[in-house]
Amino acid sequence: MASNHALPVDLVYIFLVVLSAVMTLGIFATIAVFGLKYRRRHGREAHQIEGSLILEITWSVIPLGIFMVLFGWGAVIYFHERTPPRDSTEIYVVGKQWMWKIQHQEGQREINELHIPVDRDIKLIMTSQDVIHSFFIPEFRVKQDVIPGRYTTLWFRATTPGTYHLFCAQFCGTEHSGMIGQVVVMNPSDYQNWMSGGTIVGSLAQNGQTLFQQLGCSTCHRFDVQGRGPNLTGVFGKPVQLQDGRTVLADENYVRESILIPTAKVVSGFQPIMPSFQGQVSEEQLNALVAYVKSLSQAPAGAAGTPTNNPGPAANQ
Amino acid sequence: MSDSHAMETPLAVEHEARPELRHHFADEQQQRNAASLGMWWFLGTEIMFFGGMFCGYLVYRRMYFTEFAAASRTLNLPIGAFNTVVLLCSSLTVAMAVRFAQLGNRKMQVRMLLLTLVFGLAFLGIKGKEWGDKYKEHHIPTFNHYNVISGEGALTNVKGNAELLGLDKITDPVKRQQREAEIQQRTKIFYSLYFALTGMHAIHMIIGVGIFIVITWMAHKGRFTPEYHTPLEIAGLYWHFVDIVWIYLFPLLYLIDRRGA
Amino acid sequence: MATVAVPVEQKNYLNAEYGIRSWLFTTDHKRIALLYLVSITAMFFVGGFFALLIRLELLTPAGDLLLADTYNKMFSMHGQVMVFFFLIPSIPAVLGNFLIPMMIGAKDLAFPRINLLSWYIYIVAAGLYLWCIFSGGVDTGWTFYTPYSSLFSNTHVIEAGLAIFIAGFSSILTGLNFVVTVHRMRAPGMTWGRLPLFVWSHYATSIIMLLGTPVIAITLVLVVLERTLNLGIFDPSRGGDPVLFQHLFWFYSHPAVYIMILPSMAVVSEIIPCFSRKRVFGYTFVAMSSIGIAVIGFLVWAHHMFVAGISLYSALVFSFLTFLVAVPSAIKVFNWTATMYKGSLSFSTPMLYAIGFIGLFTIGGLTGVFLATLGVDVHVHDTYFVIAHFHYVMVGGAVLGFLGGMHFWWPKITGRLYPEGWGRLAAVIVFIGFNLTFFPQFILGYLGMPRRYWDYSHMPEWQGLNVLSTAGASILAVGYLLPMVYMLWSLRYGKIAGDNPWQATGLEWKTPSPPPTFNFDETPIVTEEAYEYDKMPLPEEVSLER
Amino acid sequence: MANHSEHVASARLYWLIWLALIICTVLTAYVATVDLGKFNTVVALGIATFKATLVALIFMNVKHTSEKMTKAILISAVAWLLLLLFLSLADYSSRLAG
Ligand code: HEA
Ligand code: HEA
Ligand code: HEC
Ligand code: CUA
Ligand SMILES: [Cu+2]
Repeated sequence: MASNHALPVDLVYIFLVVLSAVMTLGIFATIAVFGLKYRRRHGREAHQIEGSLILEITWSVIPLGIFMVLFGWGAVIYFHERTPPRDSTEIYVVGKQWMWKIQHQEGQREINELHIPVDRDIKLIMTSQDVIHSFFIPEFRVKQDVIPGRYTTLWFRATTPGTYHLFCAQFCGTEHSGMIGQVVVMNPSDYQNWMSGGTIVGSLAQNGQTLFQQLGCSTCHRFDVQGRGPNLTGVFGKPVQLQDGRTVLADENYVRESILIPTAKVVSGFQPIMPSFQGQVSEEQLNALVAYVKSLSQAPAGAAGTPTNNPGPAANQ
Repeated sequence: MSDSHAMETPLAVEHEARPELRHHFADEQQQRNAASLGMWWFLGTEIMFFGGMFCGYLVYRRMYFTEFAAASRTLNLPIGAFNTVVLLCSSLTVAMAVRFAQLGNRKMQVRMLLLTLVFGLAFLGIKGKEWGDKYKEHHIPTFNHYNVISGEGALTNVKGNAELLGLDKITDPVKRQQREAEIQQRTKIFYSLYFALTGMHAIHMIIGVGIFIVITWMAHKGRFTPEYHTPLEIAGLYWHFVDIVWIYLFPLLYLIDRRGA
Repeated sequence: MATVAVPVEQKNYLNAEYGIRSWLFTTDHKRIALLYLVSITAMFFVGGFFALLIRLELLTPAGDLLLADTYNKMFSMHGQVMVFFFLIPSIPAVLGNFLIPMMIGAKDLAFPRINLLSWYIYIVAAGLYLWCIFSGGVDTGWTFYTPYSSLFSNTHVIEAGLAIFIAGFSSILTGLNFVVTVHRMRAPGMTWGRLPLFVWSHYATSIIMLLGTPVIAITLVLVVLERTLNLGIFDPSRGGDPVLFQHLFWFYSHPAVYIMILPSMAVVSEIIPCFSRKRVFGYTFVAMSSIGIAVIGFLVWAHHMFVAGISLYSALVFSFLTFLVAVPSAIKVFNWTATMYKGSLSFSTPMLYAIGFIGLFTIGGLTGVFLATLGVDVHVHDTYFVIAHFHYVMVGGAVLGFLGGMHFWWPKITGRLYPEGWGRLAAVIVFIGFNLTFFPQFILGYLGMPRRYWDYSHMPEWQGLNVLSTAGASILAVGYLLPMVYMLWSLRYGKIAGDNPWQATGLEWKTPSPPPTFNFDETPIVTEEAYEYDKMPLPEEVSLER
Repeated sequence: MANHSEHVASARLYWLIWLALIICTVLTAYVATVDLGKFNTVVALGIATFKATLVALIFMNVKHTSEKMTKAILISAVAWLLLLLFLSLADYSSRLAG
């Protein structure tokens, strides 16, 4: 059971499965028995029966009773799911085509990853920048649509450390099925480390990210659509449409060239205003930048085991 | 269902004397009842058709009452009320036309129908003028020049609106700008619904006028008798229904809050 | 006509007139039914083609067969075609159109010309939709959720929306015709208590069509206006609420699922007594449960929105009401089963479909109960669990009912019998293929596979179940193509059916097969209750040859 | 088959109804300018409903029609509309946070 909601939901579920199995098999069996017993053989005559009020009442009232039990049971769980405890840790979530941007109270930001401590009540405060998305963690048995123009909330308490899938469950356009990520549930000490940046220092992409801020790249390349430069998330590894009609693949060289000779290949829909960084960055730094740009595209692909950990500059919302 | 009116031939030979009776009906009573029942069910459908929009309207009116009220005040009340009267007159003439058909008075029937057409067209003309005014006031959300903050169509041009919207109390220019942006957006919802509702109503009116042109022509040809005037009757039901829709639209759109006007 | 010597070949609605014009300008409800049959079958194959592409794409975890955008269009158009252009008109416009006047002893529907008009409206709508498909398609999902559909999608939402808007009018006019016909055109002695359950069910369906359809029509118009004229009604950037769209959409679309299932229940309520040689157990309850479903069905729409951001209390109320609507369905299932008790059962093709219907609808309905249970729905909403649920009710339920009905009345419609052996084989293939396709999806859903996913390469463990599903879909395709083939074949080579091959009750069986243009030479006078099978002789045992 | 059951209303009645409708229109426009607090909306809708009822009952002949179905249809359609309005508005008024 990965979260506090999982057990209650699974219990009703199991009850429902058993109930349905009994009902379905019961009906199948009845039909089968009738089929064998009352087969038309040797011109067998049917035995007319009009109906029976008592039976009708029985088979309306009993299902109704079962349904009321189910209603109550489900309602209690739902009520619990929708009333977050008062002192939960609040985390902000912004959905956007096609990524999840997460902002922790302490200032950490992540994309498509959510790091949380085990055994603490977490309340997500969610909104969307564009269309409706839905924040779905199957193992936690929780889901909530994320709606532009207002906040919706979701709460849970993770009970087992580990890495869990995070999906977008509401259809939101082309990359709907790519709007996925992971929820990392950590022991309190690991979580402390993570919070203080312990686990992320030193990674190349991480350095690149720092550079990205220091060199001012982030002033133009923002993680929304308002920047003067293109949003670099998801650019790497995909074809890029250029101003002059050509399409090129955004590989390492392309990124490198973009930084050193920006005017060589101008992205369609943008002005060639990006300054050249030729001579201002060392090779090492370039590598870091490229790794960082690369990581921006790998984040969604961060399958279990390859933590990319890029609390990228997210969500100015 | 009444009598078991057996037919000797499957084809409508015996009906030739009564061309309006369609072959598959047993008699005229059955046919007439079927037609009016059909029209009533259709009107039931129409209620739900407008109902969808009413639902949206009520939701937003509740949500953004002040903005809706302020925008409502920019609608031309005297003209709106006058138009309501025009439409009510047309309902009277339709009812009268049916009555004259029942009495077998062809001349008055046609006159009443012509009057109905005049009122119907007058309504549409006046509505058109109102829409034109909205265009001049830059109140149509479709166009980029949409503006309810400044210029000819500023909401504050209407007495009491500044207080209603709370603009009079905001001194901080930044805050004021924010509030204005909010008003600009929310009133767009009002006007969107205004045009959707009145537009859909106008389309119904236009269809109604089309139907009544045919009906008038039929009346002129003497097609309707005291025994048989079903087309006129069911066209009348439609017309009255469209009238009723307006009876609700008028207070909902024009009279949200006219206190102290 | 009775006095004239019987001509060599009896005149019937099929050979009364010839030529394409005699079909395109016909006002005969039976011919219009056939026009509908051809058109919805075509649309079914269009939708089925998309389904096959969906299943092929999901064979492997990676998105390798189609582009993401193409996949999104595939399921959107699959859903829209299947729901609006196949299933909603399927049984009502074909079997309902053909049978209702005959069952109540009328010469035609109340408004034959409106009936033809509704077919033309359908054709215009379907044409527009096909045009939408060929000009690039639409990718909003069948649900058109705003603001994606109104502001973000750059596909042909307007055409699709208008096509469905227009198709709505076809549906409204059909419903209108049925209601008025049932009220006004019944033969003498055909009281409400004697109406066949088929008619009762269609009456309930028609009420939903009349009072529900206009709401989705206007809602889609509002979306189109938002796209074209920039009117902002659901636009969150103007303070609009996109969830309002969902309210209005489901106000129709939930009752619409009963538009799809009630006619199938209608068919099953005819088949079961016939092949059990028994009166329907609890006639009144079965009849009234149809009305109950139609009315309560309008009160439950927001169960599609439990996690969409509606208020907590609304969710509770709607969940409660949803459970209520399951009761009348339960009543039906139990009564059908009880009808078989002490009957004289034979398992001809229609009966196989009817029994398949009961089984699969029960599974589909019971999983609907899972979804109505709030805590569970939060988890399985928008996963393959929902996909499996509604395919069980719509394909396992509604489509099986349609196939069963087509077989049952095929002799009446065409005057010829379909080959019984092939019929039973196809029914079994459909049953197996269906379960193989959709049962694994329940498991996938509970494991968390979201619907509308083009690519699940991060969850490769889901592949096994998806492969099963795709395999099942191919079997299912065979199961659908078979009846197509042998029914066409039977048009020419099938055995002559005779007026009443099943020895069924009901006025439609009292007229020749195929029926004459005006159904009855003389308006029948009804003196019996429906389903007086004790008064009917047993039919000849159908041989399995051919 | 002649249509004896059909009700022919008197012309005077029609004129009276018309007059009532006009008066109501003027009244509703006037009342809107008076401050009744919350009741402005109630009054406006009340008058509208009264007018609609008049049109339906007299002009559309619902009052005298021999056809029982007419009333049933009208009532069910209005009931359905109220159901749509009530259940969806109930969602909005019970949402806790905007
Ligand atoms: C023919 C179509 C059809 C039918 C008949 C039904 C029938 C039912 N449906 Fe289904 N449903 C759909 C088509 C249909 N549905 C579709 C298309 C969707 C998804 C739309 C989308 O999102 O794209 C959907 C989605 C859907 C949801 C939303 C899921 C989600 O998105 O999260 C819910 C939730 O409550 C639901 C519930 C039900 C219920 C309670 C019934 C009931 O009417 C079922 C009643 C029947 C039975 C219960 C079985 C018989 C009874 C017995 C044998 C009695 C014994 C039982 C007991 C004692 C328990 N359905
Ligand atoms: C009446 C309704 C209906 C019917 C009959 C079907 C039938 C089928 N559906 Fe349907 N389905 C829906 C209604 C229906 N569906 C809806 C509403 C959705 C939701 C859409 C959305 O999310 O918006 C959906 C979604 C949906 C999905 C989920 C897609 C996703 O979320 O990503 C899947 C996946 O397996 C699927 C599969 C199938 C299959 C295998 C069949 C099979 O039963 C079909 C079998 C039929 C055939 C295989 C046809 C045979 C024909 C040929 C072989 C000829 C080939 C064609 C040519 C030569 C032109 N459907
Ligand atoms: C003055 C604003 C500005 C700054 C500062 C800037 N860029 Fe850019 N960048 C742009 C614009 C505009 C484009 C698109 C036009 C073009 O291709 O030249 C672009 C394009 C790019 C691309 C190609 C993007 C694509 O979508 O294919 C990359 C990679 C890139 N920049 C990286 C960087 C890096 C790394 C830095 C910092 C070291 C940086 N940029 C600083 C404005 C800027
Ligand atoms: Cu975001 Cu799907
Ligand atoms: Cu539903």
